[in-house]
Amino acid sequence: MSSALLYAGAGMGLLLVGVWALVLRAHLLRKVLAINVMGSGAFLLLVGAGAMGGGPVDPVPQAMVITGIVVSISATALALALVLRIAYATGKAALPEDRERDLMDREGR
Amino acid sequence: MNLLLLGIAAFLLLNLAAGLWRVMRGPTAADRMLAAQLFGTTAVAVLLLLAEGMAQPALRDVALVFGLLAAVAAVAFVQRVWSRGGGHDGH
Amino acid sequence: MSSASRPPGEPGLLLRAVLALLLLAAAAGVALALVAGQVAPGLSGAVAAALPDSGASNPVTAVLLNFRGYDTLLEMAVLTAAVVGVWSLGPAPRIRETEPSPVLLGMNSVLIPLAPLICAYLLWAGSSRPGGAFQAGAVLAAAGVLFIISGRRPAVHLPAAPMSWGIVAGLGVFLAVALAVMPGGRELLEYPRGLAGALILLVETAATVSIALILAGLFIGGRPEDEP
Amino acid sequence: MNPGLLFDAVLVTVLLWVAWAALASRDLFRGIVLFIAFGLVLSMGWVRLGAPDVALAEAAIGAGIAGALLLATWARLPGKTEERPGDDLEGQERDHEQR
Repeated sequence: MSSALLYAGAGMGLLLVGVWALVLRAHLLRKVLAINVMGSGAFLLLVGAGAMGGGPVDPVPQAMVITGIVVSISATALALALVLRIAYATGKAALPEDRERDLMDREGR
Repeated sequence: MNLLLLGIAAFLLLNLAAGLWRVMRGPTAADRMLAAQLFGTTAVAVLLLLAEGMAQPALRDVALVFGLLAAVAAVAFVQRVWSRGGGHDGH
Repeated sequence: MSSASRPPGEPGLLLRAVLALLLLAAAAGVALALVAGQVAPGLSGAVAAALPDSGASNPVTAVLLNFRGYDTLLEMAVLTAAVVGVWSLGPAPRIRETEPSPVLLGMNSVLIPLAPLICAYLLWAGSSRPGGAFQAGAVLAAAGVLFIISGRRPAVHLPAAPMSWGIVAGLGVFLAVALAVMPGGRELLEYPRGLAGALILLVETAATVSIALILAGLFIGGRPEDEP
Repeated sequence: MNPGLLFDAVLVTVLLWVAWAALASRDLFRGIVLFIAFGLVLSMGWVRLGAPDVALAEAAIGAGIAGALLLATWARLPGKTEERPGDDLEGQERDHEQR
Protein backbone atom coordinates (compact mmCIF):
# COMPACT_ATOMS: atom_id res chain seq x y z
CA MET A 1 0.00 0.00 0.00
CA SER A 2 1.54 3.26 -1.07
CA SER A 3 1.09 6.78 0.25
CA ALA A 4 -0.47 7.89 -3.03
CA LEU A 5 -3.15 5.20 -2.72
CA LEU A 6 -3.74 6.29 0.89
CA TYR A 7 -4.32 9.88 -0.18
CA ALA A 8 -6.50 8.88 -3.11
CA GLY A 9 -8.61 6.83 -0.70
CA ALA A 10 -8.80 9.79 1.67
CA GLY A 11 -9.98 11.90 -1.27
CA MET A 12 -12.76 9.43 -1.91
CA GLY A 13 -13.66 9.54 1.78
CA LEU A 14 -13.82 13.34 1.74
CA LEU A 15 -16.04 13.18 -1.34
CA LEU A 16 -18.44 10.84 0.48
CA VAL A 17 -18.53 12.96 3.65
CA GLY A 18 -19.13 16.05 1.53
CA VAL A 19 -22.06 14.57 -0.42
CA TRP A 20 -23.54 13.23 2.79
CA ALA A 21 -23.48 16.64 4.46
CA LEU A 22 -24.59 18.44 1.30
CA VAL A 23 -27.78 16.40 1.20
CA LEU A 24 -28.54 16.09 4.90
CA ARG A 25 -27.53 19.43 6.45
CA ALA A 26 -30.04 22.21 6.00
CA HIS A 27 -28.07 25.38 6.65
CA LEU A 28 -26.80 26.89 3.42
CA LEU A 29 -23.45 27.90 4.90
CA ARG A 30 -22.95 24.27 5.86
CA LYS A 31 -23.82 23.21 2.33
CA VAL A 32 -21.11 25.58 1.05
CA LEU A 33 -18.63 23.95 3.45
CA ALA A 34 -19.77 20.53 2.21
CA ILE A 35 -19.20 21.47 -1.43
CA ASN A 36 -15.72 22.69 -0.52
CA VAL A 37 -14.92 19.43 1.24
CA MET A 38 -16.22 17.52 -1.79
CA GLY A 39 -13.99 19.61 -4.03
CA SER A 40 -10.94 18.96 -1.87
CA GLY A 41 -11.74 15.26 -2.01
CA ALA A 42 -11.90 15.32 -5.78
CA PHE A 43 -8.58 17.18 -5.96
CA LEU A 44 -6.93 14.71 -3.61
CA LEU A 45 -8.29 11.79 -5.65
CA LEU A 46 -6.99 13.36 -8.85
CA VAL A 47 -3.44 14.07 -7.64
CA GLY A 48 -3.30 10.86 -5.58
CA ALA A 49 -4.25 8.75 -8.59
CA GLY A 50 -1.72 10.68 -10.67
CA ALA A 51 1.03 9.90 -8.15
CA MET A 52 0.34 6.17 -7.99
CA GLY A 53 2.67 5.32 -10.84
CA GLY A 54 5.68 6.25 -8.73
CA GLY A 55 8.46 8.51 -9.88
CA PRO A 56 7.96 12.27 -10.13
CA VAL A 57 4.40 13.42 -9.48
CA ASP A 58 2.50 14.15 -12.67
CA PRO A 59 2.42 17.96 -13.10
CA VAL A 60 -0.75 18.00 -15.21
CA PRO A 61 -3.17 17.01 -12.41
CA GLN A 62 -1.30 19.41 -10.11
CA ALA A 63 -1.88 22.31 -12.49
CA MET A 64 -5.52 21.31 -12.88
CA VAL A 65 -5.93 21.22 -9.11
CA ILE A 66 -4.38 24.67 -8.66
CA THR A 67 -6.84 25.98 -11.23
CA GLY A 68 -9.59 24.13 -9.40
CA ILE A 69 -8.66 25.62 -6.02
CA VAL A 70 -8.81 29.16 -7.35
CA VAL A 71 -12.10 28.52 -9.16
CA SER A 72 -13.59 26.91 -6.06
CA ILE A 73 -12.70 29.89 -3.84
CA SER A 74 -14.38 32.28 -6.27
CA ALA A 75 -17.42 30.02 -6.55
CA THR A 76 -17.50 29.85 -2.75
CA ALA A 77 -17.44 33.63 -2.49
CA LEU A 78 -20.32 33.91 -4.97
CA ALA A 79 -22.25 31.22 -3.10
CA LEU A 80 -21.70 33.01 0.22
CA ALA A 81 -22.97 36.28 -1.24
CA LEU A 82 -26.06 34.45 -2.47
CA VAL A 83 -26.54 32.81 0.94
CA LEU A 84 -26.53 36.26 2.54
CA ARG A 85 -29.08 37.46 -0.02
CA ILE A 86 -31.37 34.54 0.76
CA ALA A 87 -30.92 35.07 4.47
CA TYR A 88 -31.80 38.77 4.24
CA ALA A 89 -34.77 38.11 1.96
CA THR A 90 -36.33 35.24 3.91
CA GLY A 91 -34.84 35.61 7.36
CA LYS A 92 -33.53 32.06 7.19
CA ALA A 93 -30.39 30.71 5.63
CA ALA A 94 -31.99 27.58 4.24
CA LEU A 95 -33.79 26.49 1.14
CA PRO A 96 -37.60 26.76 1.41
CA GLU A 97 -38.27 23.04 1.67
CA ASP A 98 -36.13 22.54 4.73
CA ARG A 99 -36.83 25.66 6.70
CA GLU A 100 -38.12 23.83 9.74
CA ARG A 101 -35.02 21.72 9.93
CA ASP A 102 -32.88 24.80 9.65
CA LEU A 103 -34.11 26.13 12.96
CA MET A 104 -31.67 23.84 14.71
CA ASP A 105 -28.70 24.79 12.65
CA ARG A 106 -29.36 28.48 12.26
CA GLU A 107 -28.97 29.30 15.90
CA GLY A 108 -25.76 27.40 15.99
CA ARG A 109 -27.30 24.87 18.31
CA MET B 1 18.02 11.81 10.84
CA ASN B 2 15.19 11.60 8.40
CA LEU B 3 13.38 9.22 10.73
CA LEU B 4 13.80 11.55 13.69
CA LEU B 5 12.44 14.56 11.80
CA LEU B 6 9.46 12.61 10.48
CA GLY B 7 8.83 11.30 13.98
CA ILE B 8 8.79 14.82 15.44
CA ALA B 9 6.49 15.94 12.63
CA ALA B 10 4.12 13.06 13.39
CA PHE B 11 4.22 13.99 17.07
CA LEU B 12 3.29 17.59 16.24
CA LEU B 13 0.47 16.30 14.08
CA LEU B 14 -0.85 14.31 17.03
CA ASN B 15 -0.58 17.49 19.10
CA LEU B 16 -2.75 19.19 16.52
CA ALA B 17 -5.30 16.40 16.88
CA ALA B 18 -5.23 16.97 20.64
CA GLY B 19 -5.82 20.67 20.06
CA LEU B 20 -8.97 19.79 18.16
CA TRP B 21 -10.41 18.86 21.52
CA ARG B 22 -10.38 22.55 22.45
CA VAL B 23 -12.11 23.46 19.19
CA MET B 24 -14.82 20.91 19.88
CA ARG B 25 -15.21 21.85 23.52
CA GLY B 26 -15.15 25.65 23.34
CA PRO B 27 -16.82 27.04 25.35
CA THR B 28 -16.47 30.46 23.73
CA ALA B 29 -15.78 31.31 20.12
CA ALA B 30 -12.44 32.83 21.10
CA ASP B 31 -11.29 29.50 22.54
CA ARG B 32 -12.07 27.75 19.29
CA MET B 33 -10.42 30.40 17.17
CA LEU B 34 -7.28 30.47 19.32
CA ALA B 35 -6.97 26.71 18.98
CA ALA B 36 -7.21 27.08 15.19
CA GLN B 37 -4.46 29.71 15.33
CA LEU B 38 -2.32 27.27 17.30
CA PHE B 39 -2.81 24.80 14.44
CA GLY B 40 -1.37 27.40 12.09
CA THR B 41 1.78 27.59 14.20
CA THR B 42 1.96 23.80 14.40
CA ALA B 43 1.59 23.57 10.64
CA VAL B 44 4.52 25.96 10.15
CA ALA B 45 6.67 23.76 12.40
CA VAL B 46 5.58 20.57 10.62
CA LEU B 47 6.31 22.10 7.23
CA LEU B 48 9.80 23.20 8.30
CA LEU B 49 10.50 19.71 9.63
CA LEU B 50 9.24 18.16 6.39
CA ALA B 51 11.38 20.60 4.39
CA GLU B 52 14.46 19.15 6.09
CA GLY B 53 13.23 15.57 6.31
CA MET B 54 12.11 15.34 2.68
CA ALA B 55 15.05 17.48 1.48
CA GLN B 56 12.71 19.91 -0.26
CA PRO B 57 13.80 23.45 0.58
CA ALA B 58 10.82 24.84 -1.36
CA LEU B 59 8.59 23.79 1.52
CA ARG B 60 10.01 26.69 3.52
CA ASP B 61 8.13 28.98 1.17
CA VAL B 62 4.93 27.16 2.02
CA ALA B 63 5.68 27.67 5.73
CA LEU B 64 6.33 31.37 5.05
CA VAL B 65 2.97 31.80 3.34
CA PHE B 66 1.29 29.93 6.19
CA GLY B 67 2.88 32.21 8.74
CA LEU B 68 1.67 35.30 6.93
CA LEU B 69 -1.83 34.16 6.08
CA ALA B 70 -2.82 32.45 9.30
CA ALA B 71 -3.06 35.96 10.75
CA VAL B 72 -5.73 36.99 8.24
CA ALA B 73 -8.37 34.62 9.59
CA ALA B 74 -7.56 35.73 13.15
CA VAL B 75 -7.96 39.40 12.25
CA ALA B 76 -11.23 38.64 10.45
CA PHE B 77 -12.45 36.89 13.57
CA VAL B 78 -11.49 39.67 15.97
CA GLN B 79 -12.84 42.48 13.82
CA ARG B 80 -15.96 40.93 12.39
CA VAL B 81 -17.12 38.28 14.85
CA TRP B 82 -15.83 39.03 18.31
CA SER B 83 -15.84 42.83 18.43
CA ARG B 84 -19.50 43.11 17.53
CA GLY B 85 -20.75 39.99 19.23
CA GLY B 86 -21.79 38.37 16.00
CA GLY B 87 -24.21 41.14 15.16
CA HIS B 88 -24.75 42.04 11.55
CA ASP B 89 -23.58 45.22 10.03
CA GLY B 90 -25.83 47.81 8.50
CA HIS B 91 -28.52 46.40 6.27
CA MET C 1 -26.96 13.77 16.83
CA SER C 2 -29.34 11.60 18.80
CA SER C 3 -32.64 10.69 17.24
CA ALA C 4 -34.52 11.92 20.30
CA SER C 5 -33.57 15.54 19.66
CA ARG C 6 -34.33 15.35 15.97
CA PRO C 7 -36.77 18.07 14.88
CA PRO C 8 -39.84 17.05 12.89
CA GLY C 9 -38.45 18.08 9.52
CA GLU C 10 -35.27 16.03 9.79
CA PRO C 11 -34.68 13.89 6.71
CA GLY C 12 -36.14 10.46 7.11
CA LEU C 13 -34.49 7.10 7.44
CA LEU C 14 -35.30 6.21 3.84
CA LEU C 15 -33.37 9.17 2.45
CA ARG C 16 -30.41 8.35 4.64
CA ALA C 17 -30.46 4.70 3.63
CA VAL C 18 -30.70 5.46 -0.10
CA LEU C 19 -27.95 8.06 0.19
CA ALA C 20 -25.69 5.68 2.10
CA LEU C 21 -26.27 2.97 -0.49
CA LEU C 22 -25.50 5.27 -3.40
CA LEU C 23 -22.35 6.61 -1.74
CA LEU C 24 -21.11 3.13 -0.89
CA ALA C 25 -21.65 2.03 -4.48
CA ALA C 26 -19.71 5.03 -5.76
CA ALA C 27 -16.91 4.40 -3.25
CA ALA C 28 -16.71 0.75 -4.23
CA GLY C 29 -16.46 1.70 -7.90
CA VAL C 30 -13.64 4.16 -7.33
CA ALA C 31 -11.84 1.80 -4.96
CA LEU C 32 -12.00 -0.94 -7.58
CA ALA C 33 -10.64 1.42 -10.22
CA LEU C 34 -7.81 2.54 -7.93
CA VAL C 35 -6.74 -0.88 -6.73
CA ALA C 36 -7.35 -3.09 -9.75
CA GLY C 37 -6.96 -0.60 -12.57
CA GLN C 38 -3.76 -0.34 -14.48
CA VAL C 39 -1.58 2.63 -13.64
CA ALA C 40 -1.24 4.75 -16.74
CA PRO C 41 2.21 6.15 -17.40
CA GLY C 42 0.91 9.69 -16.91
CA LEU C 43 2.18 12.83 -18.56
CA SER C 44 5.29 13.47 -16.47
CA GLY C 45 7.53 12.25 -19.28
CA ALA C 46 5.82 14.30 -21.96
CA VAL C 47 5.97 17.44 -19.84
CA ALA C 48 9.62 16.90 -18.98
CA ALA C 49 10.47 16.39 -22.66
CA ALA C 50 8.80 19.64 -23.72
CA LEU C 51 10.01 21.66 -20.74
CA PRO C 52 13.06 23.28 -22.39
CA ASP C 53 10.80 24.99 -24.96
CA SER C 54 8.14 26.13 -22.54
CA GLY C 55 9.77 29.21 -21.04
CA ALA C 56 9.56 27.95 -17.46
CA SER C 57 11.58 25.31 -15.66
CA ASN C 58 8.92 24.52 -13.06
CA PRO C 59 6.78 21.86 -14.77
CA VAL C 60 3.59 22.97 -13.00
CA THR C 61 4.01 26.56 -14.16
CA ALA C 62 4.79 25.34 -17.67
CA VAL C 63 1.59 23.28 -17.72
CA LEU C 64 -0.48 26.13 -16.31
CA LEU C 65 0.67 28.86 -18.65
CA ASN C 66 1.96 27.07 -21.70
CA PHE C 67 0.85 23.48 -22.30
CA ARG C 68 -2.63 23.96 -20.89
CA GLY C 69 -2.88 27.72 -21.25
CA TYR C 70 -6.52 27.39 -22.31
CA ASP C 71 -7.40 26.22 -18.80
CA THR C 72 -5.80 29.21 -17.21
CA LEU C 73 -7.24 31.67 -19.73
CA LEU C 74 -10.75 30.37 -19.11
CA GLU C 75 -10.09 30.28 -15.39
CA MET C 76 -9.41 34.00 -15.44
CA ALA C 77 -12.72 34.38 -17.27
CA VAL C 78 -14.48 32.36 -14.55
CA LEU C 79 -12.92 34.49 -11.81
CA THR C 80 -13.98 37.68 -13.55
CA ALA C 81 -17.49 36.29 -13.97
CA ALA C 82 -17.61 35.41 -10.27
CA VAL C 83 -16.71 38.92 -9.20
CA VAL C 84 -19.25 40.36 -11.64
CA GLY C 85 -21.81 38.03 -10.08
CA VAL C 86 -21.03 39.14 -6.53
CA TRP C 87 -21.03 42.82 -7.44
CA SER C 88 -24.30 42.52 -9.34
CA LEU C 89 -26.08 41.37 -6.19
CA GLY C 90 -25.96 44.83 -4.71
CA PRO C 91 -23.73 47.41 -3.17
CA ALA C 92 -21.11 46.38 -0.66
CA PRO C 93 -22.51 46.26 2.86
CA ARG C 94 -21.62 49.28 4.91
CA ILE C 95 -19.31 48.37 7.71
CA ARG C 96 -20.24 49.82 11.05
CA GLU C 97 -17.66 52.36 12.10
CA THR C 98 -15.34 50.98 14.70
CA GLU C 99 -12.14 52.52 15.83
CA PRO C 100 -9.47 49.97 14.86
CA SER C 101 -7.49 48.91 17.88
CA PRO C 102 -3.85 50.02 18.10
CA VAL C 103 -2.83 46.36 18.22
CA LEU C 104 -4.48 45.75 14.86
CA LEU C 105 -2.93 48.85 13.34
CA GLY C 106 0.50 47.85 14.59
CA MET C 107 0.06 44.35 13.22
CA ASN C 108 -1.13 45.70 9.90
CA SER C 109 1.88 47.95 9.61
CA VAL C 110 4.05 44.85 9.86
CA LEU C 111 1.99 42.40 7.81
CA ILE C 112 0.72 44.57 4.95
CA PRO C 113 4.16 45.63 3.65
CA LEU C 114 5.34 42.02 3.91
CA ALA C 115 2.62 40.75 1.59
CA PRO C 116 3.74 42.51 -1.62
CA LEU C 117 7.29 41.39 -0.87
CA ILE C 118 6.31 37.73 -0.52
CA CYS C 119 3.99 38.13 -3.52
CA ALA C 120 6.84 39.34 -5.71
CA TYR C 121 9.06 36.56 -4.42
CA LEU C 122 6.49 33.86 -5.22
CA LEU C 123 5.93 35.31 -8.67
CA TRP C 124 9.65 35.31 -9.35
CA ALA C 125 10.12 31.83 -7.88
CA GLY C 126 7.23 30.43 -9.91
CA SER C 127 9.19 29.95 -13.09
CA SER C 128 11.79 27.67 -11.55
CA ARG C 129 10.30 26.25 -8.36
CA PRO C 130 7.01 26.10 -6.45
CA GLY C 131 5.18 29.40 -6.65
CA GLY C 132 3.34 31.23 -9.36
CA ALA C 133 0.66 33.71 -10.22
CA PHE C 134 -2.21 32.26 -8.17
CA GLN C 135 -0.25 31.83 -5.01
CA ALA C 136 1.30 35.28 -5.37
CA GLY C 137 -2.09 36.82 -6.12
CA ALA C 138 -3.63 35.18 -3.08
CA VAL C 139 -0.89 36.53 -0.81
CA LEU C 140 -1.39 40.02 -2.20
CA ALA C 141 -5.15 39.65 -1.76
CA ALA C 142 -4.54 38.82 1.89
CA ALA C 143 -3.02 42.27 2.33
CA GLY C 144 -6.12 43.77 0.72
CA VAL C 145 -8.37 41.73 3.00
CA LEU C 146 -6.44 42.90 6.06
CA PHE C 147 -6.84 46.45 4.85
CA ILE C 148 -10.57 46.05 4.30
CA ILE C 149 -11.17 44.31 7.63
CA SER C 150 -9.30 46.89 9.65
CA GLY C 151 -12.16 49.15 8.64
CA ARG C 152 -10.50 52.49 8.30
CA ARG C 153 -12.76 54.77 6.37
CA PRO C 154 -10.84 55.17 3.10
CA ALA C 155 -10.18 51.46 2.95
CA VAL C 156 -13.75 50.30 3.37
CA HIS C 157 -14.93 51.67 0.08
CA LEU C 158 -12.23 51.25 -2.46
CA PRO C 159 -12.66 53.39 -5.54
CA ALA C 160 -14.64 51.24 -7.93
CA ALA C 161 -13.30 52.35 -11.30
CA PRO C 162 -9.57 51.56 -10.93
CA MET C 163 -10.49 48.32 -9.23
CA SER C 164 -12.70 47.25 -12.14
CA TRP C 165 -9.96 48.01 -14.62
CA GLY C 166 -7.50 46.00 -12.56
CA ILE C 167 -9.92 43.10 -12.37
CA VAL C 168 -10.35 42.79 -16.13
CA ALA C 169 -6.65 43.49 -16.79
CA GLY C 170 -5.60 39.88 -16.13
CA LEU C 171 -8.06 38.42 -18.60
CA GLY C 172 -7.38 41.26 -21.05
CA VAL C 173 -3.62 40.86 -21.09
CA PHE C 174 -3.88 37.08 -21.32
CA LEU C 175 -6.26 37.31 -24.28
CA ALA C 176 -4.16 39.99 -25.95
CA VAL C 177 -1.02 37.87 -25.66
CA ALA C 178 -2.88 34.76 -26.80
CA LEU C 179 -4.12 36.57 -29.91
CA ALA C 180 -0.95 38.57 -30.55
CA VAL C 181 1.11 35.44 -31.18
CA MET C 182 -1.31 34.25 -33.88
CA PRO C 183 0.11 36.16 -36.89
CA GLY C 184 2.88 34.11 -38.45
CA GLY C 185 0.86 30.92 -38.66
CA ARG C 186 0.88 30.12 -34.99
CA GLU C 187 -2.16 28.96 -33.06
CA LEU C 188 -3.84 30.68 -30.14
CA LEU C 189 -1.45 30.75 -27.16
CA GLU C 190 1.40 29.20 -29.14
CA TYR C 191 4.23 31.33 -27.81
CA PRO C 192 7.13 31.87 -30.20
CA ARG C 193 10.33 30.16 -29.17
CA GLY C 194 12.67 32.37 -27.20
CA LEU C 195 9.95 34.82 -26.31
CA ALA C 196 7.96 32.30 -24.28
CA GLY C 197 9.65 33.14 -20.98
CA ALA C 198 9.05 36.87 -21.29
CA LEU C 199 5.45 36.45 -22.42
CA ILE C 200 4.70 34.07 -19.57
CA LEU C 201 6.15 36.56 -17.10
CA LEU C 202 3.96 39.32 -18.58
CA VAL C 203 0.82 37.19 -18.38
CA GLU C 204 1.68 36.03 -14.88
CA THR C 205 2.25 39.54 -13.57
CA ALA C 206 -1.06 40.79 -14.96
CA ALA C 207 -2.82 37.69 -13.63
CA THR C 208 -1.31 38.18 -10.16
CA VAL C 209 -2.57 41.75 -9.83
CA SER C 210 -5.95 40.74 -11.23
CA ILE C 211 -6.35 37.75 -8.95
CA ALA C 212 -5.46 39.85 -5.92
CA LEU C 213 -8.05 42.47 -6.86
CA ILE C 214 -10.65 39.81 -7.69
CA LEU C 215 -10.23 38.06 -4.36
CA ALA C 216 -10.41 41.39 -2.52
CA GLY C 217 -13.46 42.33 -4.60
CA LEU C 218 -15.11 39.04 -3.68
CA PHE C 219 -14.33 39.66 -0.04
CA ILE C 220 -16.04 43.06 -0.08
CA GLY C 221 -19.23 41.15 -0.87
CA GLY C 222 -20.82 43.66 -3.21
CA ARG C 223 -20.26 46.48 -5.61
CA PRO C 224 -17.84 48.98 -4.09
CA GLU C 225 -19.21 52.50 -3.95
CA ASP C 226 -17.24 55.66 -3.86
CA GLU C 227 -17.67 58.01 -0.96
CA PRO C 228 -21.08 59.68 -1.02
CA MET D 1 6.74 -0.06 8.91
CA ASN D 2 7.84 2.75 6.67
CA PRO D 3 7.91 5.92 8.82
CA GLY D 4 6.68 8.08 5.94
CA LEU D 5 3.66 5.86 5.52
CA LEU D 6 2.99 6.02 9.25
CA PHE D 7 3.03 9.82 9.11
CA ASP D 8 0.69 9.73 6.14
CA ALA D 9 -1.69 7.40 7.96
CA VAL D 10 -1.86 9.79 10.94
CA LEU D 11 -2.37 12.75 8.62
CA VAL D 12 -5.14 11.08 6.62
CA THR D 13 -6.94 10.02 9.79
CA VAL D 14 -6.82 13.56 11.19
CA LEU D 15 -7.91 14.95 7.83
CA LEU D 16 -10.97 12.72 7.54
CA TRP D 17 -11.93 13.28 11.14
CA VAL D 18 -11.66 17.07 10.89
CA ALA D 19 -13.75 17.06 7.71
CA TRP D 20 -16.40 14.93 9.32
CA ALA D 21 -16.44 17.05 12.48
CA ALA D 22 -16.66 20.27 10.45
CA LEU D 23 -19.70 19.05 8.57
CA ALA D 24 -21.45 17.16 11.36
CA SER D 25 -21.01 19.52 14.30
CA ARG D 26 -24.12 21.19 15.65
CA ASP D 27 -22.57 24.59 16.10
CA LEU D 28 -22.08 26.36 12.79
CA PHE D 29 -19.25 28.51 14.09
CA ARG D 30 -17.43 25.42 15.29
CA GLY D 31 -17.90 23.96 11.82
CA ILE D 32 -16.24 27.00 10.26
CA VAL D 33 -13.26 26.87 12.62
CA LEU D 34 -12.88 23.15 11.94
CA PHE D 35 -13.02 23.88 8.22
CA ILE D 36 -10.10 26.31 8.60
CA ALA D 37 -8.20 23.56 10.42
CA PHE D 38 -9.14 21.20 7.59
CA GLY D 39 -7.42 23.52 5.10
CA LEU D 40 -4.24 23.50 7.20
CA VAL D 41 -4.13 19.71 7.44
CA LEU D 42 -4.92 19.30 3.76
CA SER D 43 -2.02 21.58 2.88
CA MET D 44 0.34 19.29 4.77
CA GLY D 45 -1.19 16.41 2.82
CA TRP D 46 -0.29 18.09 -0.48
CA VAL D 47 3.27 18.47 0.75
CA ARG D 48 3.46 14.76 1.53
CA LEU D 49 1.99 13.91 -1.85
CA GLY D 50 4.89 15.74 -3.46
CA ALA D 51 2.85 18.66 -4.74
CA PRO D 52 4.35 21.78 -3.11
CA ASP D 53 2.76 24.06 -5.71
CA VAL D 54 -0.68 22.86 -4.70
CA ALA D 55 0.30 23.13 -1.03
CA LEU D 56 1.18 26.79 -1.58
CA ALA D 57 -2.15 27.50 -3.25
CA GLU D 58 -4.02 25.66 -0.52
CA ALA D 59 -2.08 27.48 2.22
CA ALA D 60 -2.71 30.89 0.69
CA ILE D 61 -6.35 30.36 -0.19
CA GLY D 62 -7.63 27.58 2.03
CA ALA D 63 -6.05 28.74 5.27
CA GLY D 64 -6.20 32.51 4.88
CA ILE D 65 -8.76 33.88 2.49
CA ALA D 66 -11.45 31.21 2.71
CA GLY D 67 -11.40 31.43 6.51
CA ALA D 68 -11.73 35.21 6.50
CA LEU D 69 -14.53 35.00 3.92
CA LEU D 70 -16.48 32.41 5.91
CA LEU D 71 -16.07 34.27 9.21
CA ALA D 72 -17.15 37.57 7.66
CA THR D 73 -20.22 35.92 6.12
CA TRP D 74 -21.09 34.18 9.36
CA ALA D 75 -20.90 37.49 11.23
CA ARG D 76 -23.35 39.06 8.77
CA LEU D 77 -25.95 36.29 8.87
CA PRO D 78 -29.18 37.68 10.28
CA GLY D 79 -31.25 35.98 12.93
CA LYS D 80 -28.55 34.95 15.34
CA THR D 81 -29.46 35.13 18.98
CA GLU D 82 -27.92 37.63 21.34
CA GLU D 83 -25.61 35.00 22.72
CA ARG D 84 -21.92 35.04 22.10
CA PRO D 85 -21.05 33.11 18.98
CA GLY D 86 -20.01 29.57 19.52
CA ASP D 87 -21.09 29.20 23.12
CA ASP D 88 -22.05 25.68 23.98
CA LEU D 89 -25.23 24.96 25.83
CA GLU D 90 -23.38 22.83 28.34
CA GLY D 91 -20.45 25.12 29.04
CA GLN D 92 -21.54 28.70 29.38
CA GLU D 93 -18.61 30.46 30.90
CA ARG D 94 -19.05 34.06 29.93
CA ASP D 95 -15.73 35.73 30.21
CA HIS D 96 -17.20 38.78 28.58
CA GLU D 97 -19.64 41.33 29.82
CA GLN D 98 -23.29 40.79 28.93
CA ARG D 99 -24.88 43.26 26.66
